[in-house]
Amino acid sequence: MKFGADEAVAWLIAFQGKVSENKTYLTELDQAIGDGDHGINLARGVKELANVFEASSFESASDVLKAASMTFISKVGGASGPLYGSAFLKMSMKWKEVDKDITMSELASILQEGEESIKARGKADVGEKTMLDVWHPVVQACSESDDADHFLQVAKEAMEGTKEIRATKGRAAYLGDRSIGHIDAGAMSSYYLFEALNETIKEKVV
Amino acid sequence: MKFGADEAVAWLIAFQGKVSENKTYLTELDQAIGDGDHGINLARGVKELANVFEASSFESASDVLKAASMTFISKVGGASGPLYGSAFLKMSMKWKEVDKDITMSELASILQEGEESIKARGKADVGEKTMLDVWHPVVQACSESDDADHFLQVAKEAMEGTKEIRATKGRAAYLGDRSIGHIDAGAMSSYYLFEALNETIKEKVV
Amino acid sequence: MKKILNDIDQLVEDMLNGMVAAHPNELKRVPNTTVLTRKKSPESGKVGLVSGGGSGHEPAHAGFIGDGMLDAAVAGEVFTSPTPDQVLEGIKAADTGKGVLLIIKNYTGDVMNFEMAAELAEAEGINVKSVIVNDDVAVEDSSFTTGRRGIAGTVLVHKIAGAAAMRGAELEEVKLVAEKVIKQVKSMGVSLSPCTVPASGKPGYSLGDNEMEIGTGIHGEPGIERTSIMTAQEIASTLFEKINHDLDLASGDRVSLLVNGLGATPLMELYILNNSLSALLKEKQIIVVDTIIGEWMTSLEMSGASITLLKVDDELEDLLLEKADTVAFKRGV
Amino acid sequence: MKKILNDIDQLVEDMLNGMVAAHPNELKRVPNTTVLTRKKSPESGKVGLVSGGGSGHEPAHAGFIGDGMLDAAVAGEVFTSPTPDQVLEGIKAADTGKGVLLIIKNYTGDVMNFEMAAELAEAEGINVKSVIVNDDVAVEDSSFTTGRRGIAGTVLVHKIAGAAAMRGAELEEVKLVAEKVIKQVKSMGVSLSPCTVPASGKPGYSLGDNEMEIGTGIHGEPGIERTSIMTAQEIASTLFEKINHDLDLASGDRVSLLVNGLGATPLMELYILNNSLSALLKEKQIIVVDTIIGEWMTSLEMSGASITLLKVDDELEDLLLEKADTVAFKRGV
Ligand SMILES: Nc1ncnc2c1ncn2[C@@H]1O[C@H](COP(=O)(O)OP(=O)(O)O)[C@@H](O)[C@H]1O
Ligand SMILES: Nc1ncnc2c1ncn2[C@@H]1O[C@H](COP(=O)(O)OP(=O)(O)O)[C@@H](O)[C@H]1O
Ligand SMILES: [Mg+2]
Ligand SMILES: [Mg+2]
Ligand SMILES: [Mg+2]
Ligand SMILES: [Mg+2]
Repeated sequence: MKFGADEAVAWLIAFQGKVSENKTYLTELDQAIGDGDHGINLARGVKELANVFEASSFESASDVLKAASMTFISKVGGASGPLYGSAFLKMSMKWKEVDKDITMSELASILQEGEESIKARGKADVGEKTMLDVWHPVVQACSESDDADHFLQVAKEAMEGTKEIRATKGRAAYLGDRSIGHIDAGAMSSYYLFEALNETIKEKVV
Repeated sequence: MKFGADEAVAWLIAFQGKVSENKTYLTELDQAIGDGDHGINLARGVKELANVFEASSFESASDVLKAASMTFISKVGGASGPLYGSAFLKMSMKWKEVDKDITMSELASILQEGEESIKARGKADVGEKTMLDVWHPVVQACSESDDADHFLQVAKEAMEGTKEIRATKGRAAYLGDRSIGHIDAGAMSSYYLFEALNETIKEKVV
Repeated sequence: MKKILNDIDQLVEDMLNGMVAAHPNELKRVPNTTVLTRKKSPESGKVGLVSGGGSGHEPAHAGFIGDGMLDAAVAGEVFTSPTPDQVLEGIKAADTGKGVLLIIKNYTGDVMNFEMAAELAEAEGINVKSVIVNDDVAVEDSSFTTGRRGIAGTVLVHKIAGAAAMRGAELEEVKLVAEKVIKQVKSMGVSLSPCTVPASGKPGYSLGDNEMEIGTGIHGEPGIERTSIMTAQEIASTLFEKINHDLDLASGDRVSLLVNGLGATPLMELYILNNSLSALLKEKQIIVVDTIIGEWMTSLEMSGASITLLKVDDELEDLLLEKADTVAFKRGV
Repeated sequence: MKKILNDIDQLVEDMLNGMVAAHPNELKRVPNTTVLTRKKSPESGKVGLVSGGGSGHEPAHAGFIGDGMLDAAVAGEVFTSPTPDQVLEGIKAADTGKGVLLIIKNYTGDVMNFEMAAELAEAEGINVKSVIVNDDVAVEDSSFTTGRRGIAGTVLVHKIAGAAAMRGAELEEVKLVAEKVIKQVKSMGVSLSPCTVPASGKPGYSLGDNEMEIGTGIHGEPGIERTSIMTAQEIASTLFEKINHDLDLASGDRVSLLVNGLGATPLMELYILNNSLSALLKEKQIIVVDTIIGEWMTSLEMSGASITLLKVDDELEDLLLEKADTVAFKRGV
């Protein structure tokens, strides 16, 4: 599938739309078991990202992701800023190795770079009720099937599945058992990211 | 009428009862147009007064009023403490001049000393929406009629009449026109004082 | 009402003990009174400064005891003037033979109780003078004889009179400089939510979800107007206009600024308010020689803030910038 | 939500400008950043101290800039860690060639952002070390790997590390003494009512009319238990027990005390709490060498308080009592 600069921008603009639209919801999720700023933080980041996209043009998807990385790192703050920032930085580097035309399994390997870097930066693993609990199964799903709806379905279930997890990382961890029963805010925003990816692939990518 | 130490104590104990019972009401009145402590302040004073009466015995009404004065001055604080304290001090001095057996018009002259000293201490006059608006007509009433119910009736009307006055003294003065429509807290407590006096005269005084 | 306390009747007692426990080298209690005084009395020959009033305004007043400000502070019950016998004890504790200045805020109760105390002290041979602070410009009515309330500007009276006393001025001089400050210091506040006197258990007034009150006193006395919530900029200019109506500042005039939180307002908001205010002053070319910002004259957990402007000349500026070392206010030490 | 502000998006900007306007001789901004630093940089040859974090904790952290404490503070959005590029600017502003110590509170976001900044600074040739404060004993769970939060105890880390740096210690020494403090400093708080992050507009949690929460974090993170409102005495002993479970103080041990208001709690109540606490310590024959009381690490307008105990030895006591002259905290100046 063709996935160059335009598609990458489309992906992140779609992400921006979802985050802005659901800013309050994300914040509410974070309020329930965190400190209630995830929607605010991320919305500030993606808004700036839209400005960056407006002002510059890009050669490749890799360049787009690199710009996104810088914006996340310098505009989001909190835990999610460095996490998304690191993930996009590493994905940008990996994307350089592939062509404009990528396969779903190449996409999987790119996303895996993101997952790994979140793990490293956050010193976290799957099952701790963080965004990783969405990233990890999505990477798996992309390597299993070429159907973009497959990873979306997986992402959705994984996001909802964070409800059942007892947090051991992030602010929600302070709640112990009381963190159970709430969707993790970062898992939700990551779901939006993959939902945006699914839509981009289906609408734009040939 | 016989009005010695016992009667004076009975008067002030009756006052104590009324103030304690209506502590919240007095405070609410003060809250509406003042700072909401009149009931608290005065209840603290009369409670201490009851202790003083318990611990000591007195020769004359004058002695009782002197003790009351000291207690008001040292236990009440705020505006009402020095006002009641000064009033009782001057009344105590005047009472020395009369006998155990006093006439209503002698009582009027004693209360007038109280009124004068409130005026002097508070640099206030009748018509400024303070306790003076009860004291002044009561003094008048006592000099007009030997019937204790007469001054009580006058006190009641005067107390209720403070509702219509625009305050120019005390904290209520800060409200200007907005002070209209509320009974003055000190007028209310003074009404209790004269109600207690009426009851003492009718029940105890022969 | 939710408060951290033990026995409502012992509130002032517990607070005073807690203060002495926290500042054992600076403060001591005068036994069986509500007076706090310096741990080490100043050398004799210094005019004593005594302030006080109802409790609930902390750090005022005991927090200002120390070098360059007060020698003793007398605490009343919450929002209730202390009684004359207590004030008398404060005067005695502060007197080193050179006389005592009483700094009184203009409330009927305070004035009466402090003046009675002054009479008692005079009778005991202590030279006592007093000044009455009335900086709150919210109150203004010709038919109104009680006069203006004393609020946060009192802190600057403490500071400047305290500096003069520390430098060895005589009682009359200290009184004169205090009166000079009082003439030039004007304040006004806004409240966004009320406070609750512990013994009453209920808020002193109520404000709607989107309402604020302009000109509220530090005991919750009503202000001059209720409006919907304003921006920091609007608050700064509203308060400044009212203050400047009295001060009549011209370009090039020098002022000292006090931005005071009433209890529950975050310091962040005070700084934002100061940002708007200082921009406004800059525009008018009024020179700010000093800014004191924080909680100095509070009203329990009221939320809101007051602004105080003191127009200074060389003398006042010099005394204002003099060092001070008290429990709550320290400068250039 | 009622707050004194202008533009919610400009909140931090306006606050920083308001701070510099209020303290023009002490603070300056690093242009186009959210970094505040000393007006006059310290002589070269002093280890630089940088702290920071989300805004809303004022006077933390910029209020502690000055002699004997911090050299720069980096402000994030309200309750949100500042980003690595901003922290890097703070590091650069504080570096005089002798290296920089980062004082980080243990939150995932803060740790990641500050550590990324340290990596960037190292890449630019600046010697950077960091310490992570985790004094909040409310958090305790073996299955829990994030570790404890950093709260008010951070102020004592600033104070003591700052004193060591002022005296000329090398970066490694400053780091070691900071770590010694971190090992011995334990805190815990209670909240009586929540605060509202301006951008969200709604309180972070809710508490019933008669409820309080034990162990709430300074961003409103849930604590360990909700109870009905306790007396000051009960609060003091509950917090002390939990703190002492870690510190294990014995009769004759010396501690330094920090009684910290979370924003809306009147100073009166902090003193009452201190009265109960100091009585309890006296009973256990634990010696209080110093008490710092007031609002130092706040949570916007949250009401409640935290207690911090630092077990001191001669070295820590000596550094603690060293003089300091910052915007918010002054000692022995
Ligand atoms: N150590 C970690 N590893 C991976 N993800 C994490 C970690 N800590 C937090 N997160 C994610 O970050 C989200 C919170 O982001 P945000 O609210 O922006 O930051 P903060 O917690 O600093 O306020 C959480 O919901 C979680 O998904
Ligand atoms: N100048 C004055 N002259 C006479 N009475 C006054 C004066 N000022 C106040 N009062 C009376 O005192 C009452 C208030 O007493 P209190 O609430 O105890 O004192 P404070 O106003 O100091 O809180 C008022 O209701 C009024 O009747
Ligand atoms: Mg968050
Ligand atoms: Mg009153
Ligand atoms: Mg009162
Ligand atoms: Mg956050």
